[in-house]
Amino acid sequence: MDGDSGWMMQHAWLIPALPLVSFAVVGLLISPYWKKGAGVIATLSIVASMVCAYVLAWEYFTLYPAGGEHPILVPWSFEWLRYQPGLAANVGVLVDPISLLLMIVVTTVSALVHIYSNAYMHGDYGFGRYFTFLNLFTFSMLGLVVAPDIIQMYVCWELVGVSSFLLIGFYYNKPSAVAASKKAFIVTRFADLGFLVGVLLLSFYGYRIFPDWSAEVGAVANGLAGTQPVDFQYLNDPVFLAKFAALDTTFLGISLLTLSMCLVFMGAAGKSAMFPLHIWLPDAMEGPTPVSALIHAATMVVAGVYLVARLFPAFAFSGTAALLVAYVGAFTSLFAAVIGTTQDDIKRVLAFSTLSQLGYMMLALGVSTAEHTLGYTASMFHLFTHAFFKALLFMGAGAVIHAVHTNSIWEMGGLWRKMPITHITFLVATLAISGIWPFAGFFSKDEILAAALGSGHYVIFGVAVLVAGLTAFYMFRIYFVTFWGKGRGAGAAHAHEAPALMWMPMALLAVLSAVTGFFPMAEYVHLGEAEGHHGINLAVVIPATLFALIGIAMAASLYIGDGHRAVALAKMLGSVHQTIKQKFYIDEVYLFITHRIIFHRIARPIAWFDKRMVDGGVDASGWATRSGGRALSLLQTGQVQTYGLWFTGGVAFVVLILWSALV
Amino acid sequence: MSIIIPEIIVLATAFAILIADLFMNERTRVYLAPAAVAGLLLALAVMVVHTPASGALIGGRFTMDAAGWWFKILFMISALIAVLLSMDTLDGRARVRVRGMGFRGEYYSILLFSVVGMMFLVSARDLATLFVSLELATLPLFVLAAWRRDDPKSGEAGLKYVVLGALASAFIVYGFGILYGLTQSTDLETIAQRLAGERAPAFWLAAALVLAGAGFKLTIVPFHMWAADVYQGAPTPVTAYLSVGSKAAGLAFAFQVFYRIFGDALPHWDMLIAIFAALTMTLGNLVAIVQHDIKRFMAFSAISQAGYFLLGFLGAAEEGVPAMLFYLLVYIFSNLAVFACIIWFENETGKGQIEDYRGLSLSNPLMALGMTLALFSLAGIPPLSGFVGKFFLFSIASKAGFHGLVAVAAVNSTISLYYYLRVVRQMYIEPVDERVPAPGSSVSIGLSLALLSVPVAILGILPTVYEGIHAATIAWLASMPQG
Amino acid sequence: MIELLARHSPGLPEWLTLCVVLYSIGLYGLLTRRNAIAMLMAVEIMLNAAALNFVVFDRFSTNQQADGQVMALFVIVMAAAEIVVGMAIVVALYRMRGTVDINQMNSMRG
Amino acid sequence: MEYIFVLAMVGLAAAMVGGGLFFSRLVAPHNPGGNKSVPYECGEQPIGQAWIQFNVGYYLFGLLFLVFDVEAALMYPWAVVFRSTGLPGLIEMLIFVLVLVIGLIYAWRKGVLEWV
Repeated sequence: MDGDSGWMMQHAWLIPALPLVSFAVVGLLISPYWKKGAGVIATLSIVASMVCAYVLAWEYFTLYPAGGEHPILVPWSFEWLRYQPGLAANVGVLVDPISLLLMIVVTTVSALVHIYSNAYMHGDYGFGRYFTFLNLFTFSMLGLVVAPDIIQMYVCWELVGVSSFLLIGFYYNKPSAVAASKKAFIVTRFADLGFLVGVLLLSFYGYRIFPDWSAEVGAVANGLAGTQPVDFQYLNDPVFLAKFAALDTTFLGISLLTLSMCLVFMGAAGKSAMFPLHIWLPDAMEGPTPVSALIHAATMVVAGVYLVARLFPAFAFSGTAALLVAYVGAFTSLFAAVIGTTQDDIKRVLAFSTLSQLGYMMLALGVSTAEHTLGYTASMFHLFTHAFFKALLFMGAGAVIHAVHTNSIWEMGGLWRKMPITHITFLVATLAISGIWPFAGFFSKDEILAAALGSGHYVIFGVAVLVAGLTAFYMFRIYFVTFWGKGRGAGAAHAHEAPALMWMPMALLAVLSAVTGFFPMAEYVHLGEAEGHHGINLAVVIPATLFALIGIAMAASLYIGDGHRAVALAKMLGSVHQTIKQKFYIDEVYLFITHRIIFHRIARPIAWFDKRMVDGGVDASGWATRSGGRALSLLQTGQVQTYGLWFTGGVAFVVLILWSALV
Repeated sequence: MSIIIPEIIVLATAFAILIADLFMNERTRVYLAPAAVAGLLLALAVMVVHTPASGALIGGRFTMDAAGWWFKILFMISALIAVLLSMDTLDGRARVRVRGMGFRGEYYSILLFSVVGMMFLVSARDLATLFVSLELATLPLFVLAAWRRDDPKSGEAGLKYVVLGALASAFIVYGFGILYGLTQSTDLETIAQRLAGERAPAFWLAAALVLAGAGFKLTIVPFHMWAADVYQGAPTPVTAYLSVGSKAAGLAFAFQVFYRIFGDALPHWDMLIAIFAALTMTLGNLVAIVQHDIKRFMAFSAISQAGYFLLGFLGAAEEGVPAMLFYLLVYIFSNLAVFACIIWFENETGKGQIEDYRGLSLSNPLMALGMTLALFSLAGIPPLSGFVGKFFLFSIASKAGFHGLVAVAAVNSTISLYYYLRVVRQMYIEPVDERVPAPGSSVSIGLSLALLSVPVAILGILPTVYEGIHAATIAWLASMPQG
Repeated sequence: MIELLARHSPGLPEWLTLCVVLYSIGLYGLLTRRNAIAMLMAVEIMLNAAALNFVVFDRFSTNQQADGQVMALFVIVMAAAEIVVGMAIVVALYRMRGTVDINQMNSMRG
Repeated sequence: MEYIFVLAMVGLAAAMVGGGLFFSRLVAPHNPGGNKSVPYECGEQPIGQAWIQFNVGYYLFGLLFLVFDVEAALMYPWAVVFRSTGLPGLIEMLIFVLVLVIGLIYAWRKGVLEWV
C-alpha cells in the first residue's frame, strides 16, 4: 500500500474482527455467567467497530477527495485457500466508496440497534444469546461488505443467512417463529443455490480466462500480480468481461455471462426478497423487533442490492441481466406496495414497505448502464437513506409494540399523547419514506426517478411514481391509525413512553433521516466521472411529490377518525381487497406447489424408492462393511507369531513388487 | 555446537530426574513431572530461539536442517503433552486408581530417552547413528508399554511389542548390512550416490527389508499387527504417547530412508506405496468399525491414518513433504486431544469401552466437546485442521495420477466418519438410563485439552503454519545433496 | 594341509550364505518356538547374523575404514539392549502369569 | 605361510588342555560313585532336577552383567585407537562409562542387587 495511507487503512481488518472477537468472547465466556455484561460488551465492540469505520472513511476520502477518482483498494488481505497454483481465495478487506458506505450504514445501525436492544430485550431469558447472535450477524455482514473476492462474499453470505435464521427463530418455543425461521432459511438457501452455481461458473471460466487476461493487460507490469481469478477487481474488469461474453459456450442461447449474472441475481433476489422469492420476509417479522430493524430492514436485505452493485460492471456488460434486475425490482416494488396498503400488523406493513423500497433500489441499478450510471449512485443513495429511516420505523414500531403489547394497528391509536418522542421520530421517518421535501427519502427517490426517466424506461418510471404515491398512502395509514384518534385497545390505554436507551437511538436516527438527503452522494459514489449533484429535476419532482401528497391525503381522509370510510371502501372492493390482503395468495401457491405437487406427486414416490431401494442398498453396504470389518478382525489372532508371519510375508510381498516394478 | 543443545537438555533432564528420584520420597516425587515439563519447555525454547538452525557436528554424523527442526518440535510437543497426560495417573490423582504405575522417576526419564532417540534419528546421517537412535527411540517404548507390573495385559503388550520390534530391527539391520555391502559406506549421502541406478536383486532385498522396518514403525498393513494389541494393553498415557510419538518417529525414519537413501528409486515405487496406502486405510477402517474398546478402536484409527500419510510419498518432495509434515502436526494434536479425554475418562471412571461414554455430553460438556472436535478433525470434517491436512494429501495423490487411490481414500474417509461418529453418538445422542455422576476435572488434562483444541480448530483456517512448513521443506530440499 | 586350507578358504558367497542360514534359523526359531525366552534367543541369532553380515562385507571391502566392524559392534550392543528389555518384560510377565508360553499370550485379539 | 603360527598355537593349546587332563588322570585317585556323581552346587545339597526354572533373581543379575559385558565390547576398539584419540577420546569414554554407572547406582539404590 501507499506509504502515506493511514493507520486505520492498514488495520481495516479490525472492523469485521471486533464483532467476531466480541461474538466469541460474549458467546463462550460472558453470556453464560454475566448476562448484563453480554449486552454491554457486545454494544461496545460494535461502537468501536463503528468508530473504526468512520476513521477509515475519513482516511479514504482524505486520500481521494470527493468528486475525484475513487480507486478500489485492498489494504489488507492474505491467502486463505490455495486450490492450485494461480487459483487462491483471499481473505481481506476491500475499501471503496460503496463498501465504506455499507460499512458506515451497518456499523451505525447495528450500534444503535445494540443500544436499543439493551433496553428492549431487558429481562428476556435469552439476553446473552441474543447479543451473541447479533454480534455474529454484524461480523458476517461486515465480512460480506468488505469481501475482496466472491468466495469470501459467498462464505459471509451464508453466515449472514445463518445468523438471520438464528435470530428469526429466536423465540424458539413459539411455533410460528420456528416456522418463519425455517421458511426464511429454506427460501434463501434455495436462492443461494443459484448464487453458488453462478460463483462456480464465474470462477471456473474466470480461472480459464485468467492467463489470457493477465497477458493482455500485462497484469504483472501493472501491479496486478496478486490478483486472483475470483477477485471482484478481476471479475469486473472490462477485458475479462469481453472475453467471458465472447465464449462460444452458451446455455439455451443465453451467453454464459448473462447466465451467471442471472444466477448471481437469483441469490441477490433471495436475500433482498425480490418477487417471487419475497415470501420469507414478512414472516421473518417473528423475530425480535430490533432484529427486524437491523437485519430485515437496514442491512441484510440490502446485501442483494450490494451484491448487484458490487458486480455492477458485469451486470451492465451483460445488459440482459441488468434489465432482469430492473423489471424484477420494479414489479416487486409495486406488488409489495399494493399489499402493504391492506395489512393490519404494523411490522408486516413495514416489511412490505421494505420489499417495495428494495425493489426501488434494484430497479435503479437495473436501469443504469455502463455509460449512464446515475442509477447506480441513486441506488446506493437510497440504500443509505433507507437504512436510517427504515431502521427508525422499525424501532418506533418496536417501541409501540413494547408499550401496547400487540402488533395490530387496530388495537393502537391515540399514542401521540402518550409517546410523544416516538410519535415525532416516527413521523419524521414516515415523511422521509414518503419522499417529502426536505427529508432524506425525497432526495434519494428523486435520483432514482431521474435515473429511470433519464434512461428511457418510461414504464418503470411510471411504476416508480405510482409506488411513491402508494408508499405515502400506506405509511400514513399506519401513522394515522397508530398515533391519532382514540386508544382502541387495552394496551393502548396504558401505553407509556419508551425508556431513554430506546428513544435516544431513535432520536439520533430521526436526525439522520431528516438531514442525510443533503449529503452530496454523487461526489462520493459514482462510476467513471462524477456527475455532480444534479439539482432538482422538476419533471421528476412534481409528479412524485404530487403522488405522495395524494397518497397522504387519501390516507388522511380514510383513516383519520373512526375509519368507517376505509371499511366501506374495503367492502366495496370486496374480493380484490381480500386478494391483496392475502398477499395475492402467493404463499398458498407455493404451498400448493410444494405440498400437493412436489411432496405428493414427486417426493413420496422418491421417498418410497429411497426407503425400499436406496436405504436397502445403504443398509446392505453398511452390513457388508461391518461384516468385512468383523472378518478382517479375525486376522488379529492375538498370537504374536502369527503377526511375525504376516510381517515376513509382507517383506516377501515387497520384494516381489519391487522385482516386478524394477525389472 | 548450539544445534545439539536441545538434545543435551532433554538428555540431562532425563538423567537429572533419574538421579533425583533416588533421593526423593513419595510426596516430593510429584515434582518430577513438572521437572520433565520444564526440561522439555527449555529445550523447545532453545529450539525455537535457534531457528533456522542448520549445521553439522561430529564429522557430519549429526546434522540439523529445516525439516528436522519441525520434526524435533513435534517430538517435543508430543512428549510434553504425554507428560502432562501421565501426571494424574502416576501421581495417583485419578479417582479410580490405576494400580502398578509406580516408579515415576524412571517413567519420565525413559520417556525422555525415547524423545532424545527420536531427535537424534532425524539428525542422523550415518547408518550407525540412524540405527542406534532408532533403537534408542523404540526400546523405551517397549518398556513403557509393559509398565504396569500387575496387569498381565500390559506385560503381554510389552512382550508382543518387544518381540515384533526386535524382529523389525533385525530386518532393518540386515537390510542396512546389504546396503553397506553394495556401497561399502555407512554414510547416507555416499550410499545414495553409489546406489543411483542400482538394479541388483540384492538392492531390492535390502530395500524391502528396510521398508518393512519403516512400515512397522508407521503401522502400515501388513506390518501393523502389533499396534492394536500394544495400544490396548499399554497404560493409557503410554498409548497416547505411542500413538503419536512412535508414528512421528516412524515417519521421520521413513523420511530418512526414502529421501536420503532411496531418493533415486522412490519415483519407481509409487505403485507399491499406493497399494500399501490403500490396504492400510481400508483394513484399519474396517476393523475399527467393530471395536468396542476405545483404545483398540483408536489403534485401528491410527492404522488407517497411517495410510493417509503414505499418500504424501506419491508426489514430488516439495509438495509431499510439507503435506505429510502438516498432517503429522494435525494428527498429533487431534489424536492427543482424543487421548486426553480417554485418559481423563479412565481416571475418573475406570472404564474404557465406547459404550461407557454414553451421556458424557451431559456430565461434562466441555470434555465431550473437545473430544468431538478432535474426532471430527481426525475424520476430516471441514473446516477443522484434519480436513485441510487430508485435502493436501489427497490432492498430491490425485496430481500423481492415482485417481483410484483418491477414490479409495475418500470412501475410507466416509467410513471413518461413521465410526468416529459412533463415539460422538454415545456422548451426545444415546439416551442415558441413569444420571451419570459428574466426573471431576483435572488441571493438567484440562490444560492439555485446551492447548490442543485450539490448533485442532484453527490450523486449517490459518495458513501460516502450513506455509512455515512449506518454506522449511524447500530449505531442506535445497540443502539435500542432489536436490 | 595349510595350502589346502588356503585354497579352500571361504570367499564372500560362502560367508554370505552362512549369514543367510543363520538369519533364517533365527527367523524360523522366532516363528516356531513357544517359549518366549527361546524367541528372544532366536532374535539374538538374527541380529548376530546381521552383525556378521557387516563384518563379512567389511572383510571383503576394498576401503580400509572398518565401518562395518564398527556397525557390528553397535549391532551387538543394540541386540544386548533389546534382549535386556525383552528379558525384563518376560520376567515381569512370568511373575504375573507363571508361564512364558507365548501361545497363552492372546488375551487381546479381534 | 603365516597361518603356520596359528596352527602351532592351536596345537599347543590342544596339547596343554589334553596334557593336563591326561596328567591328572595319571596321578589322581580314581574312585567314582556316591556323592561325587551329584551335580556340584556350591556345596549345597542339590534339590530336584537340573532342568528347573531358575529363580528370577538370576536373570536380574544376568541383565546387569550383560550391560557391563557389552561395555567391554566397546572398550576394546577404543583401547586400540586410544593413542590417536587422546584426551577427547578419554572424555568420551568416561561419559559413556558414567552413563552406565548411573544405571548401576540406580539399580543399586533401588535394591536390585539385594538377593531375595
